Amino acid sequence: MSTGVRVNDFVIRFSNVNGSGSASANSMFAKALFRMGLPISPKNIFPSNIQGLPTWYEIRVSEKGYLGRREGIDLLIGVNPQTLSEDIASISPGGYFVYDNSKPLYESDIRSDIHYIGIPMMRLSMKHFKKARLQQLFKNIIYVGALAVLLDVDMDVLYGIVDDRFKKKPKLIPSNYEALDIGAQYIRQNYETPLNIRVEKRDLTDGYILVDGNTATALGLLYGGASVAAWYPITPSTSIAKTFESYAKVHRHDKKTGKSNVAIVQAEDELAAIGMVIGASWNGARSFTATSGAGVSLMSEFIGLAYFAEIPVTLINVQRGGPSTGMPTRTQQADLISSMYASHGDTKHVILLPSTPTECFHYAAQCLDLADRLQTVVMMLSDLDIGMNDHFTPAFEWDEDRKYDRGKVLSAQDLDRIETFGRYLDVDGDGIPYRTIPGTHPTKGSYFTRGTSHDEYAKYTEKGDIYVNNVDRLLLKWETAKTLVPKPIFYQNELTSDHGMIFFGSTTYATLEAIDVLQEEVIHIDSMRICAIPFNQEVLSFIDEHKLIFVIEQNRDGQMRSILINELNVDPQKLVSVLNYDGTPITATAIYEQIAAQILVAESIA
Amino acid sequence: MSTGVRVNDFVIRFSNVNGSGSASANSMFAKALFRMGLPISPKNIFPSNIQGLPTWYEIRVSEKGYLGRREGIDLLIGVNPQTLSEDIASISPGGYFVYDNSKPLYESDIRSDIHYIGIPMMRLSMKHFKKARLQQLFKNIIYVGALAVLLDVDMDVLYGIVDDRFKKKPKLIPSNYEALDIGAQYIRQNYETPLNIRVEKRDLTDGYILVDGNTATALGLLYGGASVAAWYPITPSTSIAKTFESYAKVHRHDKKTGKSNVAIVQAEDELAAIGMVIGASWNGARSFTATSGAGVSLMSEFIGLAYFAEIPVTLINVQRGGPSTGMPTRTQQADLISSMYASHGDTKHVILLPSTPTECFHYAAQCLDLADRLQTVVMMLSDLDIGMNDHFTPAFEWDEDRKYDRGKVLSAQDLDRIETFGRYLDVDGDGIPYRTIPGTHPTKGSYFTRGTSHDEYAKYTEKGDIYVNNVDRLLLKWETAKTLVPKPIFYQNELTSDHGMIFFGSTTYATLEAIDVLQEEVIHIDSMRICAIPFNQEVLSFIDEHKLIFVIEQNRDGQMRSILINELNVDPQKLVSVLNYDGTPITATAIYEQIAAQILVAESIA
Amino acid sequence: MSYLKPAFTHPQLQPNRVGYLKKDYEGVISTLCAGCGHDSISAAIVQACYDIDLEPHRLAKLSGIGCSSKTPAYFLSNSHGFNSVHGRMPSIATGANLANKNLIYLGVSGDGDTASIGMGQFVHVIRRNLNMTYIVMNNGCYGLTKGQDSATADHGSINKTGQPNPFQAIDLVGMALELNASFVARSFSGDKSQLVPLIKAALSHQGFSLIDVISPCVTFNNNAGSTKSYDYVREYMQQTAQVDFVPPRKALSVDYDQDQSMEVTLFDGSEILLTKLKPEWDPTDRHSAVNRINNAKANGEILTGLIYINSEAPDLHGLLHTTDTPLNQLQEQDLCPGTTVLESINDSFR
Amino acid sequence: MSYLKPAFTHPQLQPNRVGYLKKDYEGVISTLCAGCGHDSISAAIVQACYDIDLEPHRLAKLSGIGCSSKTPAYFLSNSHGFNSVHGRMPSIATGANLANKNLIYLGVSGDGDTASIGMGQFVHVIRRNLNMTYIVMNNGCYGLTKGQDSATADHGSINKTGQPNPFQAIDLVGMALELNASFVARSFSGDKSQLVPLIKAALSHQGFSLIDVISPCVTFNNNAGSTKSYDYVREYMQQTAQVDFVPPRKALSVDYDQDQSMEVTLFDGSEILLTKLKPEWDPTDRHSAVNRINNAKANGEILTGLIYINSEAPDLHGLLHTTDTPLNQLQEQDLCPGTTVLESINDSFR
Ligand SMILES: Cc1ncc(C[n+]2csc(CCOP(=O)(O)OP(=O)(O)O)c2C)c(N)n1
Ligand SMILES: Cc1ncc(C[n+]2csc(CCOP(=O)(O)OP(=O)(O)O)c2C)c(N)n1
Ligand code: SF4
Ligand code: SF4
Ligand SMILES: [Mg+2]
Ligand SMILES: [Mg+2]
Repeated sequence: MSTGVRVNDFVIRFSNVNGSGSASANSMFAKALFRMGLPISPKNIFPSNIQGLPTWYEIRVSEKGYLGRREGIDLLIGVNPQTLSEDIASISPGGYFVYDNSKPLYESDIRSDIHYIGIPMMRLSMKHFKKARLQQLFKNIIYVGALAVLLDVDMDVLYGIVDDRFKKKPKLIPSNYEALDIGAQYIRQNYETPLNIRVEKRDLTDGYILVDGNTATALGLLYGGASVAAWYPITPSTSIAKTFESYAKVHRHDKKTGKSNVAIVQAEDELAAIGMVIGASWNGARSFTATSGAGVSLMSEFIGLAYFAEIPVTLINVQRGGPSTGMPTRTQQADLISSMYASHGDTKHVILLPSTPTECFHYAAQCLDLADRLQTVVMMLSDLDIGMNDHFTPAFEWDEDRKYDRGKVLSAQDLDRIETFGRYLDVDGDGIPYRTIPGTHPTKGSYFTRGTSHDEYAKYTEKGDIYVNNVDRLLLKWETAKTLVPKPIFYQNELTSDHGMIFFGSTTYATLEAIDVLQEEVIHIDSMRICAIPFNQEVLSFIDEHKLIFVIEQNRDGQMRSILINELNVDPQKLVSVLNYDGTPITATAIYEQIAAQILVAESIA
Repeated sequence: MSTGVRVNDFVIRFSNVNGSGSASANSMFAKALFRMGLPISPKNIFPSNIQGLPTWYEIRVSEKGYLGRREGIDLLIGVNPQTLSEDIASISPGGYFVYDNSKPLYESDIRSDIHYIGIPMMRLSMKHFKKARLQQLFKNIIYVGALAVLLDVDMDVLYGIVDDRFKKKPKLIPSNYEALDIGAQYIRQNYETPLNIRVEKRDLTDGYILVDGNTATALGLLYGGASVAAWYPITPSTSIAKTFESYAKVHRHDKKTGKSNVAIVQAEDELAAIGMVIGASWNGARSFTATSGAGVSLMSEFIGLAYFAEIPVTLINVQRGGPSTGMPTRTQQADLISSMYASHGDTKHVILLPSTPTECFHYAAQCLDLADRLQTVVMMLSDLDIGMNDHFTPAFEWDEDRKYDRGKVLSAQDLDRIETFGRYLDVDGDGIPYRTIPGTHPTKGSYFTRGTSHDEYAKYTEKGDIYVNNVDRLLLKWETAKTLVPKPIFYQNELTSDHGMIFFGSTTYATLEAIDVLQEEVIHIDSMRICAIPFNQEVLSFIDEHKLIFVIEQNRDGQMRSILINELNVDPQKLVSVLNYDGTPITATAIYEQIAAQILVAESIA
Repeated sequence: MSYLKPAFTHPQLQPNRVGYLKKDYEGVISTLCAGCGHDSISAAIVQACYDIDLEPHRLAKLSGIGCSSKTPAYFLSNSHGFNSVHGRMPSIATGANLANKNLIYLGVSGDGDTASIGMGQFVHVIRRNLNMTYIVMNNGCYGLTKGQDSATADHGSINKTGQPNPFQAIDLVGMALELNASFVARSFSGDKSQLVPLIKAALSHQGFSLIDVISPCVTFNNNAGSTKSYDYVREYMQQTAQVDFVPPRKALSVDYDQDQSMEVTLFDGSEILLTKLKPEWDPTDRHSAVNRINNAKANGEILTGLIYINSEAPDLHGLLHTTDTPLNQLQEQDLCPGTTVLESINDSFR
Repeated sequence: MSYLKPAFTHPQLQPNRVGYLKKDYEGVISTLCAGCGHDSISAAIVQACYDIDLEPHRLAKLSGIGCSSKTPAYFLSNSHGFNSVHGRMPSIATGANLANKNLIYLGVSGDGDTASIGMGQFVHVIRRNLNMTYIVMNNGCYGLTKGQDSATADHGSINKTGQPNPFQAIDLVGMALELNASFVARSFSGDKSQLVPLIKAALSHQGFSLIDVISPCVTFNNNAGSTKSYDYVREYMQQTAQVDFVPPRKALSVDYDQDQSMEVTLFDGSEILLTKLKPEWDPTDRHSAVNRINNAKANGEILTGLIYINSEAPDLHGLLHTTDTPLNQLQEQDLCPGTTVLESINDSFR
């Protein structure tokens, strides 16, 4: 039954009940692996519920740095009686089931092809700790200690994490140590360790951090200079505003006056949230809102106003499973079309597509710059997987010399200098007009902002030709945007294949792994990651240079494929969808299999 | 300067001030032309304003039945001093300017290439009528009488219209006669008549009526059996609800009880309006809302709910100029993408595209059937041009034997018969499940409707495979929809050209005229009018059988072209946009010129 | 606690007059946090519906989004339910009610769902006097999104994060009174003896009934310093009057102390009996109700019970003069004006 | 009419203390119907801004959609204006105000814009006590979409189509009082002598000021039977108190009959002087204001004037403790925490 020793390459899963405090224990274990110098990829699978329902936490350890989700569980810690049977059934043959043997297992839950490691977690906890609440909490720490020994994690690393975590409440340190030791000790006394799956220290985390995308986004917005935030709670975006707030409490606190250099408003709904952003941006403050699909739907009318009246808007959409309320705690990339073309009439919006928390940080800051520069709606489309899971990701960097790009804003001096100010005059030929901020100048530069058709001087008009000039200028601005948004990323030095692969956002890790597998087992495929819409020239060239291109995305309708076809006039026959839309992150295997099948079919025909 | 006699083929334009009562006089003149047996096409060009701003009314008379807008004004009645100069400038060489010469013209307004016909309208009116209000109103009738003589319209026809109009207030008839006569008399005494442009009686109106699309839509909804209407005022859709209400007052009035067989609610906004429709449909009443683009944007979230929870919704979108508040009194077809893909997540919606009031009538009724049959959102996209202008259109017909299709609704007896009821079970393999109406059965058939992911029995689930089955079924339903929506209309018996033309909705008249001109002057082009999305097989075949296809539409971004490419996987190179988006209806000339240019270029290359 | 002492010992195991057991009014097992106030309200709904002999299929239950809005799954499984989108239950209820005036409509919402995103629809459903019962499970926070303050959180109230709320609270009862709602009550999830009869009365009231029920969120807003915690509400709650509800057929069998009580007769002949524990105002007089509620606010009391009732105001169907047959039961012959009429309509356009 | 008799004869041709002529406060020519109440309100705004020596560029004017919402184009051309979308002006104003606390915000809306589609935002902008003046040009109908009844149309009021309105009216003043707005007034477009000082006071009030101005729609709702016609309002209007507004620097120069008048001092030292024509209640006491307005409603009176004021309540910036510098003027060094901080943030994720 043994499958040989597997070092630094396995998936372990924790099966818990939500609201029971397991999240903190599990993430402690993940951090320990990280501090062992290993690339890891934790994923939280949780219900749309507060307390009492099953929740899972999965950690993939991959020395090779494969950070996508992988099917197949090598070790499962099962402490949720509700899901015991299905948990046991989910373990890969040869894998391990670690469980609380305070109660015996049913006969039917005994599989001959996996190992059972029973630990009387609750009994041990009750023996050592008095209060019921603590017994519950420390049970979790006990299994962390046990796991450490089973997988050969350095106990000192765990102690170190405890030290860091309770820096401000040092009294809690000894009991946490104790709980860890109880678990460790029990294993040492009762089992042979380490298991065949195990970790060894490496040095692969230099320059990396372990952080979730929403935290990164919040920090990006903070560094990018947002001073007005308006939002309405909605999973999975809520933590952006909340994290922004908590960092702002420290870093936007005016020490002299004790006052705040930021205004954060929990709006009454998403319509109000984006309205506030539009008002603040119009009035010259950097401003953002963060929401998910339902929020964007509600914001549609206002998005059209911002597009047409040319007001900077930074909108973060952390996508979840749709349509409607859908699967609020699952991940998808299914808001591309509805976000990009949001609002009635001829509209299209700039979209940035981060694939890691590090990119969330940079793109969030860049959204604020681009919105100011382009005077339009700039959306960042992240998703639940990026946003709410911790990721192994490059540390954040900020160029000391970087300056905010506030775009074409006229100062009082500018106004004194120029002869005529036309709010919607295309002075520079790039489709982007100049704007003024209310209050700038006593007599010059005031204008009337409106969602109705207007001339170059912001005056209302119903004249067809003036309208056409104006909306054609917006298309020119769209062209300008192509030169400003992040360029695609390529994963080869030169293009050598007839086949290409296009992907974006959270499918990246799985795709990169699939590329390796395909290369080994089938064929080399060139690949390109799209980072923004509108597509720049590089995207078109890549498509032009391949005969068949796989477009990997996490939605039913192949939305990115549609947008590529529309925006670039690509022949649809050339673009083949590789999809996953069941709410879980796509795996390398799924990508590999879909592509391999297509290629083999194509070859068999040819 | 004379250009020869032109019978039944000219454009006349009235230049008025809005709120001055001219609308009624002008439409009286239009009706007279109609009663002369002539195809006509009146268009109202009005500001987003209630009183005091310039407004124009244009009538094209075309014995050939060309009913699109045509550039070039042959006769202009100018009674708005604000726009006198621009009005005079707008007349085609050889044309006529009919004006109130109570005040002299400026020297600069004298053109040598047009005829001036001065009539002291106000003076005549003041001479004959006492009250200031009446003087104002009858001034308009006076110019109608004058025009009649100038163009050789039968005065008896006009008297007949007066008779009909004041059937319930016969006292007003003589003074209207008088006003007509004053104008007629003045012309007879002072000018040589008829002019070179003139009308002659014909017999071309049999089976036709003169009606606007919104009235037709309201009647379609009435005939289609809508019993709950919820709406919020917005130009250009408001008159649908208002007209529905006024017909319902008569035709949904229970004579016995004096009570009403319909409930019409002016909602507090568009979100509430569609919510009410969803609630009513869920509860088994036929229901609709009518709005314009901004309303659809606001309805986005709810549209996704109806899509995912599979609730019939009939939504009429009378499109106007976008984006945002845009040009509220101008016409466009620019809500295709935003309507079809409305709401976050993977969604798409059925769209019907009427091109005449007659089709508005039929499609509106059919929307109610389709919504019930498909249990989804069915939108009819009309536009300001169709909706608010009178059109020369086939009379309404209703098949006595036609039965409402209420779709798959289970009765109490049905429920007693079947073993298990699963709200989202695909029993028939067409993707359409069965539903029950609340209150149907004491113990069977109740279920829980939700916008969250659900299994076949409407229970909440977060299971990926169940979710996938469910949304895949929605795609199957989309396939079924293709067999139910109206098929395209073809304008030739067999396809003979390499070139095709695709169009829809209000561009139809102009396109048909352009086809004739192209045929005469350049080339024969096959043509197809699309009547619905999703596209049925016939649409695909037409595209397959042509090398180059022109897609005519009234928006900037070629939205129908995009949808065709996306939905049918057509090579974008094959579809060439012919666009007009300045807010006015497209002209045959514009279509002809764009297409001719393309073909000549293509030929010069070939 | 009910004044109507049952003659038998285990009423819940007995079918009620329409033949249903109490368990026929239950729903699926709740997934809310143990101790959540909302579960007690669900139980009160079950009890009330059983008590008034409501046939489950004659009720439609509707909600928005939130922990509170999940509860319709946890009661009355034999009724049709509709868990719609956030804050928009009132419009769904309006449409449903217009389609069939003969069902009973029970809407459930949260304070986030109602007082924030749903404020517009809340105001307008009151204005239309829609015949429905609207229960707000009011915990002063957004439970499902993890405890943010809602617009009903009191000024200075402290939630689990320890931050005092800087904003003033919206008082839904005050709003409903200002908007002339026809039935306005406040209650507490922990006071079943008051809540059950209030729900019974509300379901029988012909018109819009608001019951704003304080319903503590044990996970995010039940700490010291919160004004929506169990402890706080128990301490500051004032019962206005002991409420009881008497269905039509039982009206004669009850014996009250006439001096101490007041009756309000409802549309269907049932009665609400108010035993005046604090008989300082007349709940059928809006001015006096407004005054009383303002005084309570000024004194920091949480006034509960039936605060205002007007059983005369016409509901939306009355305002629209709709026919007696539910609109969803009208047939083609009632709806389609036919071809002859169409010909004359055509003629009017010639 | 102002109590402050000017010393010169043609004040409008004179520059005010900040050097502007009255015409500097005007806008483009109105395209509203001749006689529309809204034009009179625009004129009152022009007058008020001129009188209080406001520099035009220090005011931002905002609106939704409607005839009323068009008016910001018809006054103060030298101010930045924002004609947004239907019913959402309050959120735009909130964002704008957050970005720059030093400007003065004047929002203009209609009764459709506010009481229907905009109700949610109206409620919440009041709850936040945003420092702005919010003028509702209230004609009881939807002017721009041709005269449908709005939610402020009185029950039974008859519009141009001759149909009596079956619904009850939403009273925006009542709502604002219930929501504890810090400045609540009602006025009439035809009463400039009352309206101008109210606007001046509202603009100087630090916090949210509502002025609900009845403003007849001559085209659709000025007929007999309408309760928002010029005739009806003139007949039933009750002036509460003669209002006058005294800017800080003038406070000493005025002489009032102390028994008959009452002063409220505003944040900037200016004062509102109320000469009590009907001194039955204390406009600084909310309860008494609520009572007075309820009585007026009961008597069919249209109560106008300053109804309630609380000049102590902190505005949104106060509630959020924002810094004194307008946020839109903070510089990169104030906003960006820099690389050193970032390193320690990175460390916290290791
Ligand atoms: C349009 C939209 N925005 C946000 C959300 C996220 N959301 C779900 S429940 C909820 C608040 C619920 O609060 P409340 O109504 O008070 O219910 P509780 O959970 O406290 O019972 C929010 C904001 C959503 N579902 N839809
Ligand atoms: C989302 C949306 N719905 C509807 C409209 C159409 N609309 C324009 S103005 C208006 C009502 C205006 O009424 P009110 O605010 O009272 O202003 P008034 O014209 O009476 O001054 C409506 C419904 C719109 N512009 N936007
Ligand atoms: S989070 Fe609060 S409101 Fe939600 S179920 Fe738990 S206790 Fe109830
Ligand atoms: S329609 Fe009414 S509100 Fe609009 S401008 Fe005319 S009078 Fe004023
Ligand atoms: Mg709540
Ligand atoms: Mg109005």
